[in-house]
Amino acid sequence: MTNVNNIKITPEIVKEHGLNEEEYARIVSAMGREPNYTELGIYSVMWSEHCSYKSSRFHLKKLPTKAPWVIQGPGENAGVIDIGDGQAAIFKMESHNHPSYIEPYQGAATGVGGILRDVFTMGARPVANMNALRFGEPDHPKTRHLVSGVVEGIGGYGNCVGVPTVGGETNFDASYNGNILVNAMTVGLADTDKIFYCAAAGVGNPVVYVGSKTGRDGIHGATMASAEFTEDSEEKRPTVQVGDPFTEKLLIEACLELMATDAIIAIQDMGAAGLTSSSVEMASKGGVGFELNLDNVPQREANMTPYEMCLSESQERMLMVLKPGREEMAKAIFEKWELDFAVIGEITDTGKLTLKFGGEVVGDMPINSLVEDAPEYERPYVYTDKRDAADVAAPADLNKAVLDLIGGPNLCSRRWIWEQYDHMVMGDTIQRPGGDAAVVRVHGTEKALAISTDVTPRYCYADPQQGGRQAVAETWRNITAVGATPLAITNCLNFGNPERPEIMGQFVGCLEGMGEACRALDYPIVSGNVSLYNETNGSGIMPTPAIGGVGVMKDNEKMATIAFKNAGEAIVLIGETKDELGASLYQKQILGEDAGAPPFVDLDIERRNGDFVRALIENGQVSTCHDLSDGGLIAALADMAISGGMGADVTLESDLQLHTSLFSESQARYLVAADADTAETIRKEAKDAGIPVAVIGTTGGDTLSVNGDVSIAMSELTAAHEGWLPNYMAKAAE
Amino acid sequence: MKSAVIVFPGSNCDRDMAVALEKITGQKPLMVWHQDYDFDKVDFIALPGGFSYGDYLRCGAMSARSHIMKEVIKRAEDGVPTFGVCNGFQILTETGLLPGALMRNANLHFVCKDVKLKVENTDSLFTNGYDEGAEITIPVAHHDGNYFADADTLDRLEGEGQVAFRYADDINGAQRRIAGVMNAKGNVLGMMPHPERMIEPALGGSDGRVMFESVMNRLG
Amino acid sequence: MKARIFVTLKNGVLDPQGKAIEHALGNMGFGGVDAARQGKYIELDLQATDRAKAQEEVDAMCRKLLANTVIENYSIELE
Amino acid sequence: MKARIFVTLKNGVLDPQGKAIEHALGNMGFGGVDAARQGKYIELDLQATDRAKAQEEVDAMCRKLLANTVIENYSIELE
Ligand SMILES: Nc1ncnc2c1ncn2[C@@H]1O[C@H](COP(=O)(O)OP(=O)(O)O)[C@@H](O)[C@H]1O
Ligand SMILES: [Mg+2]
Repeated sequence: MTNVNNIKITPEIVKEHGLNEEEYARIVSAMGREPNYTELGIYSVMWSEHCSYKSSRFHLKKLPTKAPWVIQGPGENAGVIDIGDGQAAIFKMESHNHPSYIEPYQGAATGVGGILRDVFTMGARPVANMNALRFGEPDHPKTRHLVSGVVEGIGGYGNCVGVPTVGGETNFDASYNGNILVNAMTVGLADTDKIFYCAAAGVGNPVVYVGSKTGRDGIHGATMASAEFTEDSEEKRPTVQVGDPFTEKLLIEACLELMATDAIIAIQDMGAAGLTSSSVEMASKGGVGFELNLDNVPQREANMTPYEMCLSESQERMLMVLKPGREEMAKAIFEKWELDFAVIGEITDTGKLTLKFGGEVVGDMPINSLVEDAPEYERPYVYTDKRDAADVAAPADLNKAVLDLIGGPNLCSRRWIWEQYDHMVMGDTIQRPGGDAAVVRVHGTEKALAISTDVTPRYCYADPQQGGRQAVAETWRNITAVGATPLAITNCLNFGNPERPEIMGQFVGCLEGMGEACRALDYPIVSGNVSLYNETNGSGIMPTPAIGGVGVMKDNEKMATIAFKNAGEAIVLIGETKDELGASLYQKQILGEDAGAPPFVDLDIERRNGDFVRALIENGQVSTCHDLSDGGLIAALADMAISGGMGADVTLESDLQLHTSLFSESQARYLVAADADTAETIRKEAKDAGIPVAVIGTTGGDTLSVNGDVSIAMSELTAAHEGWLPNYMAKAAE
Repeated sequence: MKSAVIVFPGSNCDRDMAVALEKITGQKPLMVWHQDYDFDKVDFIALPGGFSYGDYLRCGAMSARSHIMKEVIKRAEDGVPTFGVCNGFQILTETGLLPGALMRNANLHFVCKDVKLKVENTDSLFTNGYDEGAEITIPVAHHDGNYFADADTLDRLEGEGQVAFRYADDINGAQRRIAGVMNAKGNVLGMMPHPERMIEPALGGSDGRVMFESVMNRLG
Repeated sequence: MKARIFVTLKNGVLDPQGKAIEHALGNMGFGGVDAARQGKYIELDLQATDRAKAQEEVDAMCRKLLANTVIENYSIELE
Repeated sequence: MKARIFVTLKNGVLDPQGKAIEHALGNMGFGGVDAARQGKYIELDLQATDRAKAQEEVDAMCRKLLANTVIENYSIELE
């Protein structure tokens, strides 16, 4: 085996590591000498966009992250909020876009594995998974294969680990043809006095490696493809990792068992850039140094170099700092779960990451230079031009337009997807997929968590600021619609190339909007992830800042669902419908246009209407509720009718044209159903509170009809809604 | 009724089973880690669902060869009521305590949803609480629930009343839509649907509860 | 010594994976495939040096773990 | 003609199934197994009679459907 550290660092090698000249000069000055090959590799991953957030950090700092119930905001593996009674919800969302495009099954599976580790690292038992997916247009030759692989991968991992996948969102749009988005979110529960952080402490304390062995998986960079440092150069090393959910399950149980003792000082999962970024992060947070003996790293393959061990992204591994003398006890736990356990180093007071291998020092870098000296760019940006309001035509055939929307790719039932996910394991899922938010009981209590992921990329593209607001507001509304109080969000910011000013403008605009909504709704950001460079051949995806919201319900028996429950109930529309068809789904899908300003998000009205609706549910006045979003009023009515297995007879009185009333995507609106007396009370209460309200119809029958102009048999509507996805997926693979 | 839940590496419905047993029997079950095969005497042994050993190689294959299963087989042969759900059912067929095998679902997809079941035998240890001809709703969540046995075995199972539950609709390709079978003695039941997930209205219904209550009735 | 083990479904046992392959190949325009069957292929690196003994040992592994003889056949090749 | 296709994980790709088999064999008292790997074994009944053509055709099937060449290798035997 060649000693990789003898390789001379040339400008080409620097470039292959994704570092520019100026960045390389910074490294040399930080170290006071030229880095060797291993050190260069470590700098390159630590300073990558993914680890250093160099293009986004400046703007992320402006987001609101605090509230009295926030225990831990961004900066740790996941965010932590107080949900009362000494309990905390811990959650985060992360992207696995590029790997999922290359190998949809394993890419999506390892995405789920990674986000689970972020959450149980902090001491939480994961209780729910969500997934936000964007695929190319249905007719694109790759789409079907990607949908099928991604869904199978998410299910394959989550089902095996035994954490229910309770919801998500799925969109199809041409802008994702060459770059799909797979964002996964995990929510976990812990006791507030049993939360674990990653800051290392205590000079001399052991650094311990647990989990799977290290292989040459996912090693960064084109450098590896040349494979000149090892014997087995006959095949190009795959950069795709294979997930092992069985090991993950064991790792969860073993970590939680050890966490119940007092042995752990700090713990961190090995995510992107594996051993390197986990040790650097732990050392940096704790203001200490790490000395690692790489000979002790459990290895899956022969002759691994220090470079490979440091950069491997093998899955299902964790790094811990233990209290001295607890090694044997900890080892016994990991052995019981048949997992590797190795003491691979100790904490030093040098402030350096020192790597030893075969008795020699093969790397020696100042920790703070790896973190604090990382470049931060304030990239130039231009805001997206504002659009004027659009005049949006009526459809040729109203009934057909409704059927096409409800039975089309973006509003059809996602049952084909979520029936492949075990959404009930753990026995606490009381609102399964298909509603506004998933609801999972806090085990053994009356409380429940409500979770929703949302973003409307059409709006973010048309007006990033409104789109950013709307994404946050929609999760808030979905959580409200089941009767829970929204508390905080995580996010996954998927954008194109930040070096293009118009993309950076989308990013900045969306973040401004998100920040405004978080502040207005008391709904801070506690964790998140940024995924940039989502583009192929120079064409970027639509800006897609996916938001994952979490709320709490005190009494889970009061929960509302979208299904109409009894015939003869009054249907009440809360909130004002305006002429807002710009950038609507109707405009895009039925008319094939994308023009005009998207709906305006008035955050005060959002809050007022939402608080009103939540109170109705909490008071027990209402148990049927649905918010209005894509597709407008008619889409919400259809969802409620299909879900309840009964029709509705609706009469709209308005100055707006009928198609506007039906398809407008005005914000801050909800539909509720209740018996006639209750509905009348609700109407009065809303009026008194200055909230636009109207009793618009009655549940029941086997037809969905509006003003006699829309009239569709429930059987036909249901078949269209349930049929699209399975029919699409059943079609021949190209 | 004192019960035990056997836990293998990768079991993931063990807690669900324990919660259901405690809610229904009023007694906390013994959680038995697969290496602790010398466990106390119990009235009821449950093999939970999940993915023991990741379902690698074949579902239930590795658990079936574990030391603790030797003990479970011995007790089952001595007449202790023994119940396997999903992965537990797969383990029971892999050990030979129940006939047949569970293959990949015919459409190759994992399926998680409520299904309608016909209770085929309402006299048994496990099903005496159901009304004759009852149709019940219980969720499934599996990738390998496609029950297979040769025609003679199937005839025998049906003839001897060993088919406990049958799917109302074909959901996974199972021969004769069989969802759950018992051994000849009637003290071992394996089924793919998860009764422990249907024990209270908040979860969508209580049809699963009756299965556990049936055993309690018999054991007195 | 290396053992190559092939585990296939018995005749008469419906093979959903094989069927799916048949189907997909047809849809992709590959004609002329009358039937497809999917099984498992397992490779073992053995310390054994005695062929006969190895054969016996691997046969036992197959019977006891690697194949489910209710539905599967197996065959062994030693190299 | 019959084609026998072996799909195995590429060198260096994690093989959780193989690892589990190794482990289980050890637990069952089968010593002397240094490593186990699990792959897929696919049999196709072909109408083709021309070997060279069949080889080419099956190769295309492997690349396009039967193997995932990002992580898997395949080999083909015609009988
Ligand atoms: N990829 C997915 N995985 C699981 N559930 C999904 C997925 N996509 C959509 N769903 C579920 O389908 C339902 C409808 O989704 P969506 O139209 O996005 O709801 P909303 O408009 O209320 O946000 C939700 O309950 C959602 O959780
Ligand atoms: Mg909603």
